[in-house]
Amino acid sequence: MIVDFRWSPEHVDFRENLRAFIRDWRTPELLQEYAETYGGGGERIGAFHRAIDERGWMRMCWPVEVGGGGRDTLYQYIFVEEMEYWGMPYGNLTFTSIAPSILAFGSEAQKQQYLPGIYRGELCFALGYSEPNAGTDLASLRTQATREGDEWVIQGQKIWTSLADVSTHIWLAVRTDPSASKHGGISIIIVPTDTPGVTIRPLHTMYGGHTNETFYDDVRVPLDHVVGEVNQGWPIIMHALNHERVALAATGALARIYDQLVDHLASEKADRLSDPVVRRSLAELQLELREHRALALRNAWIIAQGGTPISEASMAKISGTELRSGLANRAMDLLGRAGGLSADSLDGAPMDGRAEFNFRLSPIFRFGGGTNEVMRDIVAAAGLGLPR
Amino acid sequence: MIVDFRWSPEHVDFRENLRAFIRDWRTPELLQEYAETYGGGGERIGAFHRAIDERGWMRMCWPVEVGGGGRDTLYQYIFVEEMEYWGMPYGNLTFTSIAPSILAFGSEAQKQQYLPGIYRGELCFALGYSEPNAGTDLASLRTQATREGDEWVIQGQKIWTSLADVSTHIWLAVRTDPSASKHGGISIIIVPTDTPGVTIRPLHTMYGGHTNETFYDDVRVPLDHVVGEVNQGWPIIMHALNHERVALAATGALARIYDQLVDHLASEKADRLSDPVVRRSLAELQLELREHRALALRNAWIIAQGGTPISEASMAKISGTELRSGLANRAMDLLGRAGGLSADSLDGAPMDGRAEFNFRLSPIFRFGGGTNEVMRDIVAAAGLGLPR
Amino acid sequence: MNLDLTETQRLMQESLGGFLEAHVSLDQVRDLERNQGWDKALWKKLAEQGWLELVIRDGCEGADLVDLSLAVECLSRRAALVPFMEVAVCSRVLRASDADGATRSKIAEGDLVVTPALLEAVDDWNRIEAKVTSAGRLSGAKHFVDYGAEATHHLVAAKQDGEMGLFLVDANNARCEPLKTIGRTPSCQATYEAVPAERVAGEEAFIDMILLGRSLAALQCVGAMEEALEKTVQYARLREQFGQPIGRFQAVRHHCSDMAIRIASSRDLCFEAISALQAGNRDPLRPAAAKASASRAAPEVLMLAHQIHGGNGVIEENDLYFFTLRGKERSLAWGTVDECLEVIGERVDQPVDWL
Amino acid sequence: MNLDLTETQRLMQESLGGFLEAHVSLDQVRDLERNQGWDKALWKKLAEQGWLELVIRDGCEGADLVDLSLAVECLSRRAALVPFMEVAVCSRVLRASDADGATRSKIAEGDLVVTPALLEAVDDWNRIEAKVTSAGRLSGAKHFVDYGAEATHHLVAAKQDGEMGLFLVDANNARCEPLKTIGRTPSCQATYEAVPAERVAGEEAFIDMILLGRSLAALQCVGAMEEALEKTVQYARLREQFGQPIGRFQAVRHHCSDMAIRIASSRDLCFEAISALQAGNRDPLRPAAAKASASRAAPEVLMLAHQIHGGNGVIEENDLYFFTLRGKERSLAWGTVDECLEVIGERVDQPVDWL
Repeated sequence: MIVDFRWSPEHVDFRENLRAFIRDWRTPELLQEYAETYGGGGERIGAFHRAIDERGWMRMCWPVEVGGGGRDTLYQYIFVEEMEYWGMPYGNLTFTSIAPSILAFGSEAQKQQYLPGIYRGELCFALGYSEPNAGTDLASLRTQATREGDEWVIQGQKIWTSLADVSTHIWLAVRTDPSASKHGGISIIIVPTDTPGVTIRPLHTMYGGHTNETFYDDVRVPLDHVVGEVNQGWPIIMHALNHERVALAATGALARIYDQLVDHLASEKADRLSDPVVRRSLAELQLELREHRALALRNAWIIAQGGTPISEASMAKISGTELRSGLANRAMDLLGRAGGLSADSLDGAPMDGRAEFNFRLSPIFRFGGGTNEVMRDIVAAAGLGLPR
Repeated sequence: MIVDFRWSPEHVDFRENLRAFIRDWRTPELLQEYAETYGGGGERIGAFHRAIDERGWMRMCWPVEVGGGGRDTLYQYIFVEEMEYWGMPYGNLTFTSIAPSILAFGSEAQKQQYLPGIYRGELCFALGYSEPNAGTDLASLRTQATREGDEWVIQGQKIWTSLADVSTHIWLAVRTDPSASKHGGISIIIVPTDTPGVTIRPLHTMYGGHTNETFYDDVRVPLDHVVGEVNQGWPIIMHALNHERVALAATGALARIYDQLVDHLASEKADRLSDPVVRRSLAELQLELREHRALALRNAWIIAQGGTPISEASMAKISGTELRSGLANRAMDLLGRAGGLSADSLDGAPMDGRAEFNFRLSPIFRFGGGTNEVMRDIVAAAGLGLPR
Repeated sequence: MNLDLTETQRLMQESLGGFLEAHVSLDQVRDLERNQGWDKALWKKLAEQGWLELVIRDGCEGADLVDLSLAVECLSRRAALVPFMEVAVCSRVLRASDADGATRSKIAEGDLVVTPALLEAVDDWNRIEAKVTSAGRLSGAKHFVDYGAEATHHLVAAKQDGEMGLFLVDANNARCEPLKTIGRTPSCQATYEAVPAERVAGEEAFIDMILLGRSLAALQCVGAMEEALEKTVQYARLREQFGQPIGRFQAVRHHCSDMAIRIASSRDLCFEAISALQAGNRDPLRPAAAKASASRAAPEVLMLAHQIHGGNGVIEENDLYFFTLRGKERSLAWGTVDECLEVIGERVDQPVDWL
Repeated sequence: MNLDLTETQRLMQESLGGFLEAHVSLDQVRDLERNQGWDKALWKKLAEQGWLELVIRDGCEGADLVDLSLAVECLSRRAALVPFMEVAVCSRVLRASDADGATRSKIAEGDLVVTPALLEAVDDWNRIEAKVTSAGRLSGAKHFVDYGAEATHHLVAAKQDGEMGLFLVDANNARCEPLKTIGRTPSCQATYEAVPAERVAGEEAFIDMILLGRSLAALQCVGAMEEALEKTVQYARLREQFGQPIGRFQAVRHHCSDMAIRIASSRDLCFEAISALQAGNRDPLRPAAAKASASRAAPEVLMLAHQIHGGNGVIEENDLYFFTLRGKERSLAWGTVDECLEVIGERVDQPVDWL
């Protein structure tokens, strides 16, 4: 087969079906529920998830053995792209990062226990990685799990446990062997959020929603809540983070900002759109999006071929997250002072405030899921072979 | 006195006199001699220098005690700006970097011996700092000077000794105490280039001229050729480099590229100049030049007030040298394919090939005189107080 | 040429900085923002302490604009929620016709709070359709009247007999509908229906107003960037990861250094513009350059501040976001990057006084 | 969709790379450049070894353009001084009317060296004033005919009876005056005075030629960047300062990483454009995007390579400068950043097939 960047007819069909489906479900009520719960979900989102799953789309790329459809992972890439483009809920990190980790590292029992709930949209996982003193230097985490009889007893504190308040579980990174090396004594334990001793405190953010601090005070979970081997949590975290980066690099949300900007200018400000300088600015933004999409697509392609992109995932993550800031910023500029209006302003805002919102939102992607500085170090080491 | 960015009437007068003087001397023959000798000079440049000195301009900012005019150093800033703008020779590093070092660290005898030759344009110094294994890490230099009776005996090798072949002296950094700390055993010795044992080998460059390797084989100079105290050379190098950075940050050469670009478009391509996208690009370049000039002027102002700008000199150096690449590059783009023509092409080249030449020339400024990465570290440490 | 502040100016800067630190609690600003309010108590204190005189007096050695600008910068660095720059811009118009000084007194006492109402069609400062009848009744609508609902008066750009002018209108007569902007500072859309309006100045004053407003808004961006950098450097010194302060990592150092460079050049372009206005130079180039520079630098600098702060920078328990949001808001106000670059672009075939 | 090369293509790439390493001495290229010459010996060897067949054959599985492009990339990475891409672009026009295959044979044997002569007024591909009489005599002047003095024929864009066409002209009949470009590769200004010209194609072929030329020139930029990055990484691993390889410094690592990102995205945009052309898509958007991307990235990437190489990168004893100068030269050829962005800009109100 020769080099060909066109989607296959099957992929195109799938995208069209998905789009038609989204068109039917994308009601203002559902979008509002999504905005209010920040992905946590409610009645409408639950129904939407069930409808997705009825079509087999949540698990279409999972192995047949665990109830999946066994399709190539480009379908999942298309799925995430479309969901992100249209701003629809689809399980997000639970779907893009936790499910692949359970598939790769979970026991048979865990697969049985969690995967159906994930594909039905009933389970939602929050990521319990960072601690006040363990951010970029994640491996210095100190939240501790001690074995007592047939239970793990957890003590400690996490930060940036986003969605914890609306999640069913926390995917918790803990130290299970304090005497081991920094990376060697870490395990992943699944903690139901309703376990006694779990306290969740919201932290309000500049992008309007909130994230959380979570506290673990004598939290007890059964031994079999560990994912994979005890003390072998670090590779699982890296695996999950790598999958998270793939989603962070998604082009859907970015393409939407661009398209909405052009649509707004075309429908509301035809004189601006005919200004050669504005067209030049749009051309630059479109070019940058094309450049980013090339990296995202390459990354997805490698995964679809069974590879594990490391450097490529980092490149796409850097490019997509920095472009989000730049795109939102330039879109605001091109809208003039009205570009600074928030969606909930009087008479609304251009582009439903999408540029303004994304400007406020964009910092988190640049340091979340591994800071872009660490990503660049990864490209240098894993991609180019520079000495560490 | 209130904040006022306007030049005083005296400064304006000086600039106008200088400009009129340059207009008289700026003949194609002189420019050609300058281009051919890369600042080394010949008959015409010699006469030009003498004419400058007759007007007292070479030493107008030097102290009265050493035959200077005692004027504030903004005059020197104006002098360098104009010379760089019109592409005229003025002693360059010998004038901007070595003379201030001799003034600050030289003995009375050295001042008597070298300064008149410098202001008359008779002496030219090459900088002998870098070695094949001591570039950015200059303090690891290994060229050695050993005391034997009333002489220093020098052994070693330098690289990037630009102008050595047309210079009268080399301002040589040598190790005089191998047992001292890395920075503690370095001295500056003035070596006449005609001293036996000095070998100069040209290295041809991508910008058309050449730089040199210089070899020192049993080179003997009298003890009093050391500048300042023995083993106290490091602060002298830093002082000289800081002065070099001020000159590297000069706006004259950059303003010239911009002005020539606009002039070329105005006279040869009126349709391009009326294109809003071209005007926008020019506006961006002009803005970047204004931003850079603000840094360069602030730097010059601090020196004129008797201060020693460290962080400010680095900021201006970074900004000016990176802008040179960017400006040359964008100018070439705006000229279309003809922007890639060299000055000596058939029928000449737009802007006399200045954009094309500066593109080729620009890398050296970004790593020369301290790489911009080191400059940024200096801004972080000296300017912002970040821990080293 | 003089690029240094006078000793008096430095003392003033220090004194105002200290005053604001003592009297502006950022937690209170947070509460005010949530309720879309402004800091009326601070305004009263500024008046009591004589700081509002800066907007009306001629200043020492004729340096009124520079003094004023230093105050604008200080207020911006403290995220103060007061219409100081708006009142300042209007005051320069009003004082020309204030023979007996009554208006100036009221401004200095904090009782006359007047804000500009200029923009109509977004992005075009020249498209003014508000009209004033010969009987002095003004009708029209204005976008982005900052502190419009909080002010006592609006200074409205409108046409009377086809001629541009600035008209003073009692804010009680305007219908103000609040706008929610990224900066979380008060702004509104104001509608005037045949309201009494007093002509106080002509077209020239309107143009001058934009030049000053543009320069001061640029400096507000700079203030936001300066404060963000200071917080970032402080954070990078204290925050440890991998066993050392993150300020030791070259990537962090270089981000900070890049921020410092952008800020230093934008700030000097602001003061270059302001000192030119002070000297009576009405060339629109310098204010446009200052604003283009600061508006372009602000989002980049502020994003770097966030990059170094990580998660700690996006939560409202940290003060960084004030400066991010205000900085971007100011980058759009009084002329965007694009509008200001167009001012430069229109003039590219005129020789530049580089040297 | 398939983003991978076939096994055959990978082998071909490897084999051509090895061939060029064996037969192109960069010292010899240096000498040729100084004398403004071209590598005639290499051209002969390329013909002998069958590599020139890539420009005329249909390729395995119809992948002729991709195969061709891989060869262009290899040649660019070796700074080879041969008109491969120029002949390739012309061949696609000539082979359509080459019923008996005679022309193709001559091309493959290296005897027919044909180069495009398109541009007249710089920056405007559509302003063609060269004319051909009904008797088939061409008059006009062309800028930047690459390898024009070295080629046996020029493929000239000209008008006959007001209709655009491509005309084959014997290079001996053209007056070629050499131009010195930053790339140090041969180029000339060609003048034709009523020279015999054979019409070989119409306007459509002319437009297609620009699309292909643009895509291949973009890939030449990419080749230059790839080689510069490889040299830079190698240098950063070996060069020690402060007691360690400079590749351990975060600033150097991040420069390299930024280079890699720019290259990776530009390269895929090139192959996206080429595979679309292969599939018969004549939309000018993808070639323009590829060229804008590569042309914009090249100077930045190449300057970073120099920044890491320091003084060692600017001397002619080092090979880096080949790629710097060629990279920038190619960024201007076949459409500058500005020209290509304009192609995108003209189409911004058409929906983009993002997803």
